[in-house]
Amino acid sequence: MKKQQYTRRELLKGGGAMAGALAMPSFFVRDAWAAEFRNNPTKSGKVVFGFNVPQTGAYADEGADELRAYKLAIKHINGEGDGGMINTMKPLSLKGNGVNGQKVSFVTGDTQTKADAARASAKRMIEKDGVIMFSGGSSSGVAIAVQSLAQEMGVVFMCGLTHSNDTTGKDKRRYGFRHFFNTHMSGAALGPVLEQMGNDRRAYHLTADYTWGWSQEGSIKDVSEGLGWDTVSAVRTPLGAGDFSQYITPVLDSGADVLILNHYGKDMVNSLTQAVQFGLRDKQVNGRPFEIVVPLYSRLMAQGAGKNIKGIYGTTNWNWSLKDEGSQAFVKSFGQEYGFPPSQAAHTCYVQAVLYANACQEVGTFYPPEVIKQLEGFKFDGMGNGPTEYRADDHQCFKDVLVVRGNENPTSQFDLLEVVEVVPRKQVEYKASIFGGELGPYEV
Amino acid sequence: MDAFILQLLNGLDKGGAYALIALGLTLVFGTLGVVNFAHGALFMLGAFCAVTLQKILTLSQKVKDESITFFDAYKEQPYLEIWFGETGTTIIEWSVPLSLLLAVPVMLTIGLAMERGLIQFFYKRTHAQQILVTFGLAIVVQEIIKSFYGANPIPMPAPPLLSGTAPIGEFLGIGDVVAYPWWRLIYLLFSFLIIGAVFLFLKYTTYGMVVRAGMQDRATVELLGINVERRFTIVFGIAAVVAGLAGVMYTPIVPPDYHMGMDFLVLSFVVVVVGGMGSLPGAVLAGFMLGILQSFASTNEVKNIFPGIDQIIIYLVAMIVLLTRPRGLLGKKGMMES
Amino acid sequence: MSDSASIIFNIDNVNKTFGGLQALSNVNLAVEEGQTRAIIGPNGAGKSTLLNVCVGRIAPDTGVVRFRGQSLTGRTPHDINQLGVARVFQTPEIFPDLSLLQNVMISAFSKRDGAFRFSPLKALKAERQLYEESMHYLEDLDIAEHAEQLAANLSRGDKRRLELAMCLVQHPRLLLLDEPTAGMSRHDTNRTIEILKKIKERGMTKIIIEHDMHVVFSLADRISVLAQGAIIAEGLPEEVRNNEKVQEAYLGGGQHD
Amino acid sequence: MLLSSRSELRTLLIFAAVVLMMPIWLLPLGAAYPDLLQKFAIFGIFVIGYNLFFGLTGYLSFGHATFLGVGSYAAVWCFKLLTVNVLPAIVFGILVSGFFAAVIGFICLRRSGIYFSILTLALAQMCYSLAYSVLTPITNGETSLQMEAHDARLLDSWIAPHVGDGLPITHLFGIPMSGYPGFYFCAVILIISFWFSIRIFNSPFGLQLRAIKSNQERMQYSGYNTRIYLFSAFLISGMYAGLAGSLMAAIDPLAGAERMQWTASGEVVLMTILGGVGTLIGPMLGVGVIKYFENIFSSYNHDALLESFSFLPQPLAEALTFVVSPFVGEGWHLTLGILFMLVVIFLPGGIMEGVDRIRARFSRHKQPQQTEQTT
Repeated sequence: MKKQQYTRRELLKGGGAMAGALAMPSFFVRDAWAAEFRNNPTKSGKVVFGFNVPQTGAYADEGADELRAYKLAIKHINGEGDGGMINTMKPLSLKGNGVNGQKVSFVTGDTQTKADAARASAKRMIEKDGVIMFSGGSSSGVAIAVQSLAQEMGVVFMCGLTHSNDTTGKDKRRYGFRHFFNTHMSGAALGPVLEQMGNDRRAYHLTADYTWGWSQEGSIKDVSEGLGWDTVSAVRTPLGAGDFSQYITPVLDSGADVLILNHYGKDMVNSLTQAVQFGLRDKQVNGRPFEIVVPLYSRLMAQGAGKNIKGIYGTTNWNWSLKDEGSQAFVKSFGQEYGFPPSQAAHTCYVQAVLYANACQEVGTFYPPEVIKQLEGFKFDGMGNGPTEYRADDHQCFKDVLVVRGNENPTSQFDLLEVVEVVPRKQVEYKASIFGGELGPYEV
Repeated sequence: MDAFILQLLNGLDKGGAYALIALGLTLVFGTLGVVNFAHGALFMLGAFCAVTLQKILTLSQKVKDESITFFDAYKEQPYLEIWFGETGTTIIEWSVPLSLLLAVPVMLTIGLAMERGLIQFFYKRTHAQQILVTFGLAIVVQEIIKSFYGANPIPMPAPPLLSGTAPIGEFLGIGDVVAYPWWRLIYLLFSFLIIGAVFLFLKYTTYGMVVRAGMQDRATVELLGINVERRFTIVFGIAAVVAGLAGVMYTPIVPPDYHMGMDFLVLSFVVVVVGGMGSLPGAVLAGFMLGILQSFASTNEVKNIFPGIDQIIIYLVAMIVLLTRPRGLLGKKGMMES
Repeated sequence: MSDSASIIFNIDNVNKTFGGLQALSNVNLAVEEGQTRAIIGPNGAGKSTLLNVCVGRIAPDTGVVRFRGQSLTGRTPHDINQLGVARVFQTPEIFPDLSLLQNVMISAFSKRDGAFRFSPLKALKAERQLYEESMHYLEDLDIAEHAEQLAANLSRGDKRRLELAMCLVQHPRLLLLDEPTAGMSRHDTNRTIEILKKIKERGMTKIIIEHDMHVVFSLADRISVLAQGAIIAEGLPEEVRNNEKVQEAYLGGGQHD
Repeated sequence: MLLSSRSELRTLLIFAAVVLMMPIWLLPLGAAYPDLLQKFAIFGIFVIGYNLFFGLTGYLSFGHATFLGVGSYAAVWCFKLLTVNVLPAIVFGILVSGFFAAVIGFICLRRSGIYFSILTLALAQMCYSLAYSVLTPITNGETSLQMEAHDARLLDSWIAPHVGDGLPITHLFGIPMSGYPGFYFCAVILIISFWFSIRIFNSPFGLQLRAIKSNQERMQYSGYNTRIYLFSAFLISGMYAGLAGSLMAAIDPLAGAERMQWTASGEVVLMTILGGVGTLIGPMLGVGVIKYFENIFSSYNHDALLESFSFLPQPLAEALTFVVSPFVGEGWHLTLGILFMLVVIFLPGGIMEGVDRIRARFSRHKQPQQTEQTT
């Protein structure tokens, strides 16, 4: 019983032998194990990216937007269309003829925003469709589950929308990379805005009762209590409660003057709508206006909550109204293709696909350890968030974070959020060691 | 004291919503004996009646935002506002209450069509088959709505006149803390009205009496030469209307999306069964009981003692009720026990 | 009254009310081993209630039901059956989704294995002895040719005979029959009488509730007459036949019908 | 009907052949890759167990996914604490879910009919809610329970410490449980599970369970303590679910709370009814259809469709793609919903009824022939 010493590679071979021993027709084995690394495009003759997004369930619209961005990215990588952010990205290795001389194709799958379904879909892409990289997702639970699969299978995963610290903290993986920001950075970015509200505020948290919610609550508490705020109460609310009124009524009686809604997606839409319905936005407490803060904004939420978001602060990874060259190029090609502006989810997914392709082109191979080493510590600009770095220690991207506010006077149906402040990267950076976790090996 | 009043009000408010959703289900499930997994879909369709009306009323003239060149961005002004000014604005603002008028005929048609087209063939089938067919129907309806309106929630504001809060504390002279949204109070009142109307209909009209008799002993009523089947069709239609109206009124509370029916499905079955199969008063009682208990279980004071109690309270109560009262709160013997 | 040593089943002072209605009032009954006791009475006299009390389906308000000296009060139906009491119901209670043979075998299993036996790996077809015994009873009751058919497809009369077979295969010490020939043709009724007579020869105790006087007088050793929840007469068939109270009760009952 | 043991053996052999050959005959359907094959086998085990309870006794449990989830959690904890060999984990998973089944069964079987269903649903939802939030220290909540590099793995570290900085992988005495070996392992267990279910179907115990479904009261008056029978069946099917859950963890060491949600319980109900309640093979057909839809239908996007119709002339291919695309990809739910309705309307007995009808039609022309189609 000395099986623990097996490395993955040996086991893969063993698996091949095992399959052979069971009289498997050889063609099953060849693709999976004969290659030097899984799904080697040079051997299979095709470069396939897998886009694993929610297509059913509450985040289906967000998933659809991510998919649009991916399709656009593939076009641009292959040299079709107007090139989008490939024209603005610096440094750039891509030549507009695919990656390493091969055109890129893609497959899609449905995560259903469930860990099991997302892993099943990712496995299908890896085992059946032979993807060399996969990307996507709309929640941290899914991202973390799928990221560990990426490590096990030795296929790079470029995270889509995931905001929990754990993705690049406790649960970080060598084969996973996150462009999106996290709760810690949201908290840090909101600091100045909270400070403007005064330094003797009393905050009341409503927190989604799962890992992301707790992590968001903790990050905001760190900042607000650092400002001298008092945390009146932090109440955990169940996922998908629908009606949050039973958690909002106690706020009225608590003496708090700031409500922080650590909710995402549909929960956010509902709790914000209901908080406004209970008159909290127009309330005066201790002679000051009651404030509601939504640490993480998304377009899905802004649309769903309608007029209720007016004047409400939060953070976002990116917004289409940014005027820098990269953002403009992206909004232009996305807008011309689909007739409306991209969401932040679309932006992050587009960037992730391009970044991966660029890294492969730079090192001239798809061999994951080489590609990973290229991405680690990669510094780039012209992708919409100013100078950006993929930190080697935890695979977290560091870039400017946007503080936004629900627009009081929108000029169009898309003009939902106004950028209040671009918080510079320095202010949101932190030491990788504070969240622990281990990246794991390059070779698996 | 303030906190207590607020939670009690909230519990009643939630209870009203639960009772109203369970009411339609108990007509179909508790009395016709059809396990209707598409009941949530009816609730959702009601809400989307409101969405549709809002979309129609806010058909807009689009003024292009010239500053944006990559795609067409518009500032929208509804035609109603352009044509009728203030009056038009008011009509748009009142679109949710107006949708009630639309929802009645639409939901009645849907309910009747569903019963005649599908459900009537399943009265004698097993519960398993009823579940499969109605669940399939619910998915199909959901997906159709999704393909029209997307998966995102759609904001449906209450009329401005009714969207503030009622200063109940001031009415009672106990300070200004206790305030409750007008719309939620209206919802509570509305649920009382609907529940009352259904009760009166079943209790005091001959039509209702025949239906009740038919539920208890169909064969005998049929022997009297009464067409029970047609009455059951009507009951189904009423259930659909009740579910639909509940859906319309719920839109300002929770912005509707295509999945909202599924979210309520389990809860509504629990309410009906806890109330006792075949008992309308039972369903209403269970709705209010669960609403109030859930509201109080969600307060910090309780949660600090029993962490997570708010997430399981409904199921915990359901379990205790069913174990201590074999047929729910007010259930009748022999209903759906085999 | 006979010697108490041979009394196998007795009902002592049983009362039962349903929402103010006195269904059984102070009923006393004692049945000797091997005896066939008929209980007759007009509709609504409480006959079925009495039978339900006997098998534990209904708990009496007061009084005791004893079988071989053991109180049946508070015992579950399966427990009472395991003591040796089997019952044929007024509306046939069979397993409609199973074949006739399976219906009978199920009863046979319970006789052999008790109230619970976990035998998931044993093949049914390996139970030769039970199979043959069950077939034997199906043959006895003239329904063997349907042995592989679903019980649901039987005529009402055949269902009753199936139920009887299910009870007989258990060799009960006491058999309770609730109108065993209701709905049967004259020919089938006679056949059933024959079968029941044959059982009698084997010494099985029976309590029969019956409307059909032909059946009652063919089978009964003693007859008890129930009217309005009370026993109004008891005795040998001829005694009961000539009892004025009985005639009055029947005539009275008849008028109300 | 009493099956002779020869036909039992034949059924089993055909079943085994069909299951083991899945990598070949599912190839043209695009479903022959390890993960989906593993899922077919594992959910096959799950529904076999579910069908043993629901199919035989008629008690509709709406909480069976709890046992699946509990089995997974138990197995992953076994990997974390003891060893990454899957055998102890599977045993542990079965035992723990058996314990849960015993407790839940004891409570819920006090009621029957719809009251039983709602009780199981209530208990299952409580387990799910708690696992997702309050019990996060045990379940790791939203982000799923996974193995970690610094796990104790007492038995492993005692015998032979893990070297390298990667995570160890689950194995059966050195055979890794990912990929095809994992599938064959699950397939063998599926075949054993199927054999056990045939035996139960054809045993006195199985007959007694069916009799309870048919007429529980008669069972009681015939001297049976029906509640113990129901309890045993519930326990067995809970342990089957635990087996399936621990196998899920064995091939993919991760356990999430979503596995326990009511929708997951609903899925197994739907699979069983769709395939054919109370039939031996039917529920597994249900698994095949639903899992195939979930994994393959959902993967067809516009381009993939166009490619698969590429053998047709271009305009025709485009027209066909236009017609078909609402029903695949993000529309796979719609197709599934339509399928549910069509099957139950036209084949009340589920897919199995359709198979039987076809078989009956063929056998009119020629000698009856065992043409079991399984997944």
